[in-house]
Amino acid sequence: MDQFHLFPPQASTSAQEVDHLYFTLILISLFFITVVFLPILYFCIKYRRGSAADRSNPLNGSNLIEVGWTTLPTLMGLALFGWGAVDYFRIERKPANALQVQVVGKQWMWKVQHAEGKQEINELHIPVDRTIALTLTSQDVIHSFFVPAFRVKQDVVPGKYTSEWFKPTRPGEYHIFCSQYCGTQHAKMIGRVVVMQPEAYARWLQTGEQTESIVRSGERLFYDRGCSGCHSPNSKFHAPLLQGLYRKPVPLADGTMVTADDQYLRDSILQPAKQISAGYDNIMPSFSGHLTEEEIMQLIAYVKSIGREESPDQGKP
Amino acid sequence: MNARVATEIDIRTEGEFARESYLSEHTVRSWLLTTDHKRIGILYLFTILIFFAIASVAAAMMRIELLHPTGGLMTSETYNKLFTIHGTLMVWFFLIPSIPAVLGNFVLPMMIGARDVAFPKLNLTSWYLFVFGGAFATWSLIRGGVDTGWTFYTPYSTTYANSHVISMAAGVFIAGFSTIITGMNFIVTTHKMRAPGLTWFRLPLFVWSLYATSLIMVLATPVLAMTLGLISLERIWGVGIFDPNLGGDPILFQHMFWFYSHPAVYIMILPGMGVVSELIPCFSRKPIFGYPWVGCASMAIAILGFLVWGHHMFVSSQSVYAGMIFSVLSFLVAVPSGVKVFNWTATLHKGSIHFTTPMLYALGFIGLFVIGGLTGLFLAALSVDVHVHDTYFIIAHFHYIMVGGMVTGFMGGLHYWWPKITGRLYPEIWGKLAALTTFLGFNLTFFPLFILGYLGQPRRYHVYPPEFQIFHVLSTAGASILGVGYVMPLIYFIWSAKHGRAAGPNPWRATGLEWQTSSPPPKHNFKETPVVTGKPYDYSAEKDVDLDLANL
Amino acid sequence: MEATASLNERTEPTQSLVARQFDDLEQQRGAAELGMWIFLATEVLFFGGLFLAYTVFRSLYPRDFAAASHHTIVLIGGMNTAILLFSSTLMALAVRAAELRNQTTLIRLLLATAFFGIVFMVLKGIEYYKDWTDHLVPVLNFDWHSPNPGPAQIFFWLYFAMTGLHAIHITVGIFVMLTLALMARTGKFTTGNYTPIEIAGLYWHFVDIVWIFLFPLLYLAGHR
Amino acid sequence: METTTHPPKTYWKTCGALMLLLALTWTIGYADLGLFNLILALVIAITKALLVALFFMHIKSSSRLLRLAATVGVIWLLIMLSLTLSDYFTRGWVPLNH
Repeated sequence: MDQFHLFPPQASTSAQEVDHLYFTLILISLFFITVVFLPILYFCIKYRRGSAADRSNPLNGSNLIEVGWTTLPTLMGLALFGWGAVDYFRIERKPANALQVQVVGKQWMWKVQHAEGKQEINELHIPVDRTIALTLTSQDVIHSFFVPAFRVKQDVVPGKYTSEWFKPTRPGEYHIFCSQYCGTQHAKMIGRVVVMQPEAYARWLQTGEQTESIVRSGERLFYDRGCSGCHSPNSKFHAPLLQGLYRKPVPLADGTMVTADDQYLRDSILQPAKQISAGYDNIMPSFSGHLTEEEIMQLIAYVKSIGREESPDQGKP
Repeated sequence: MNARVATEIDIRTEGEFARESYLSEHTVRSWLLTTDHKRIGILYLFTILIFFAIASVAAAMMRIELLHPTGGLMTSETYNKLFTIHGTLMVWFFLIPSIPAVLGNFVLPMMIGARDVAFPKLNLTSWYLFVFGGAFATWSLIRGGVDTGWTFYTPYSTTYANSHVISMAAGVFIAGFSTIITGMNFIVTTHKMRAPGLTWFRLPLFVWSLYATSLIMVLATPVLAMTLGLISLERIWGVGIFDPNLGGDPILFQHMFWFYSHPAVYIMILPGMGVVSELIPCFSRKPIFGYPWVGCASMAIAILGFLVWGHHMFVSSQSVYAGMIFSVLSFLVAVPSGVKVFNWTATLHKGSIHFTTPMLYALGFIGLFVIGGLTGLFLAALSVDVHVHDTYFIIAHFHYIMVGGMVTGFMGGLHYWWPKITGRLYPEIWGKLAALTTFLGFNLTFFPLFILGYLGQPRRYHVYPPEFQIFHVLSTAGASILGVGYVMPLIYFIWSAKHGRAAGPNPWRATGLEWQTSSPPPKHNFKETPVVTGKPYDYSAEKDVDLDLANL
Repeated sequence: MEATASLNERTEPTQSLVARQFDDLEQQRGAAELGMWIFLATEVLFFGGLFLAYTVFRSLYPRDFAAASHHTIVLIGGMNTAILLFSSTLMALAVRAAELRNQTTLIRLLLATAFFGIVFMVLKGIEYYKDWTDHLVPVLNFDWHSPNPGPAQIFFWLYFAMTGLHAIHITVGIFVMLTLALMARTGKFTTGNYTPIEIAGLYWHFVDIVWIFLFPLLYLAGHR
Repeated sequence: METTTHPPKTYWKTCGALMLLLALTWTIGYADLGLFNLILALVIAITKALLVALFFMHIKSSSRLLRLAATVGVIWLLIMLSLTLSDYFTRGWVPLNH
């Protein structure tokens, strides 16, 4: 019982937004509690059995009153919905220029890899005042990456990429919880976010054994696992070239279009038959089971890096 | 309700009551083969109490474990099994059958002046299915328990869980059919068997709420059955419809599960609202304010309740736009609940309020339900839900609705109809004491959890950061008081069933048809089918009656 | 509802057919009919879970579903549709025969309905056997010549789940028809209370309707 | 409750219409009409189901209550399908936050 708090620390930009709505909701609740509990209390005292209160001409209903107390809460609800929805939309949209961090959840730990290649487990070191974007996936069951101090939470679903972003505003250490029940040691799937001053963060990146960047690892895999054998200009197989592909629309064999986002790239590696690019044959083998989630993320980071030279955050070793 | 009953029932002697009462036969056979809705209600009462007891013990053990941040009393596996037992048994084997199958079965046919439900044999079948399902659930506990949580989320439940998921799912599956049969029976009974003159807008509001509940039971439960069936087959064969490695989709499970389970929480509150709508007018000696609005609000809740399930999935990777649709509908479903609360409050105005035990429970219901309902708005608001989803805030919210609402409503209803069920009065002073204890204990147990949830404490954690401890300690303290509040009625009810004062046909001087027959009622409820000529809750003739409860 | 009659006041000859909780035959029949329709609504949602899964996966994997559907046997599926539609017609006539208190016709039509149900099941069995020899049964012997067999396996899983659940309903229906035919020999349904025949008919028609949707969704999805 | 006897002619006509529709849907199944394959197949299936419900199950001459009971399950199925699909079809619509 060392630190007693009624509210969690407010350590990100969205924390403020969420708290504003939260406090407004508390005020609205207090309002409704007042308009319900005070009359109940008053009536209970005044009209208790045997009291001398005037009970003549009681009202047994009034459509005007009913319409009133139906409409008012409805309007209030719609306003609250709008407020919550606007904030939610901001929380759910991926930021374009952010520090990318890859997170893989598994029973029962968080495996984190920074763009620079540095890996950590159950810890996330990040600089203050920078937008951080997490790409999350799970190796087994559904987890949920929850940082109360940032007021953000996102389920981490096997088989797909979800994303979560935040912009920390205060250096310090905060809890990471897994909030989606994931099995026996669910309660132990916890960690900490360490928000650091930019200089401290830069120093931290240099500590420990030096690793290659995520893009570099991906590039190595691209050649080692034979991807380059087909996906290169001078290959004897007819396979799509990946340069400049990321975030571009791709026409598919069945006439539809998809955007080449992370999920598309992932599916193309693991379930190549699902979406065949127009003009190509269904010849690519599935790499399902042959790559770890981390390796897939590295490969995608590489494909992204050759797809978006203009982005300053990507591909910097 | 103004009902003329041809036979003078009040002049019969005690002995005559006993002879023709539905309780007069005593053989085991007469109970196990009964098709009398009143006896089936009592069979249900005993059965759900057993499950309530098991699930409560699980809750108590969890609360003790949570006294200390590092636990230490049990392994994480045991804890996970305990919250699964608590959740599954409380939801499917206590809350869902509580008011509908016990009180509903007992009073619904009497309230509409019928001799029985439309399908008495099916009614008995539903109880046997319930027991059979309960046996499966218990069997999975004896063999070592289930650790998936009551939500059975995939792919944990289908691929990774190392426990007896299938027998538990089978138990819930079977119990689901008992729910469907009950719902079907109530709908047909309400449509086809009302006494002459008893039009829809003369029905007691409890009947309205049971009708709305039955609608949910009938339309939602089959989807749960199919979902659980798919989970079980998935566990056996691993075809992969919920397994992303095989092309399946775990989110599809969540849609199917919540399509049932969100409406199901209205199964767990609507009947409670119905009971309160009976109690408030009776003990204010005044017709309910805005009768048609309260009745239609039940239907609105039942229908809108089907359109909001996605608010359990705001952070599940569901589409943002779908999230918005579900959010706005969730705000709308709060409105009819609010309308009910306002009407109950307005009913008190210029009433003559008797603070009997049922009335204390009814007032407690309003208080706790208002808090539970308002915190529901926090969860409907998208951005706030992202933060509080899967934390203790949710735990606190739904316990305010389900325990503060439904269990309080159940206790209120049980006290109210106890004289009708047994023909005896319970000791009023003890009743009031228990009601107050429950109310205080409940708030102490669950209010701190709102704060704890906003601080970020995730649910289903048996160990937690030390700064959360104070709230857990408060909660455990409250739970022990709450426990006392539930044990007291158990004792005095049992005592009063034998030694309580004879109640007479209508101790509350209430207007419902169920009070127009003797207590306990005769086998076929009424000597002669009553004819209804007026509006419900017409207390004008009995406005100044003094129920003289101090002597009871 | 002008039901004021008390228990002992019943005098009409049909009273022995009325259960104690009802006032008259009319009320009893109305209750049974409504109850059956509500039961059918629950059936719609019970099957609905599978239809939802089918819709979602078909929208996720349209190509795989079309390819997989190509391996179903349309001839059997289509013949079975015709058989069920025809047996439904016979069932409707059976209800009419009961209404007209025509005992012999009723028994014949019930038996004919059951007979076509059995034919349906036999054809279904042949089809399942063919599916087995073609290695289309998920888990047990599924063999799909594609690097990514998951979606096709899901299709066949749903195919077996949906047709299997439907077949269970047909089987129940056959037993119901046979039982009713047996009971009809005592003249039970031709003395005025033909409600059991009527609600059994509703059941049989419902099972028919389910198949009406299964046929295009499972068999015709890939045959262009 | 109605107790009118339905003439067998209605039943045989319905049966004929059903068989015709079956032949139609079967034929269309082999033509390549793109998305219209699915749409037509469903339209025909719904028509057939309606015929069975209206004439064999006597919904045409039933009380309002029974008609309501007959439609409510279908309406609820449509609720389940449409709201679930509203999730699946709108995923990935969210633009980047610049």
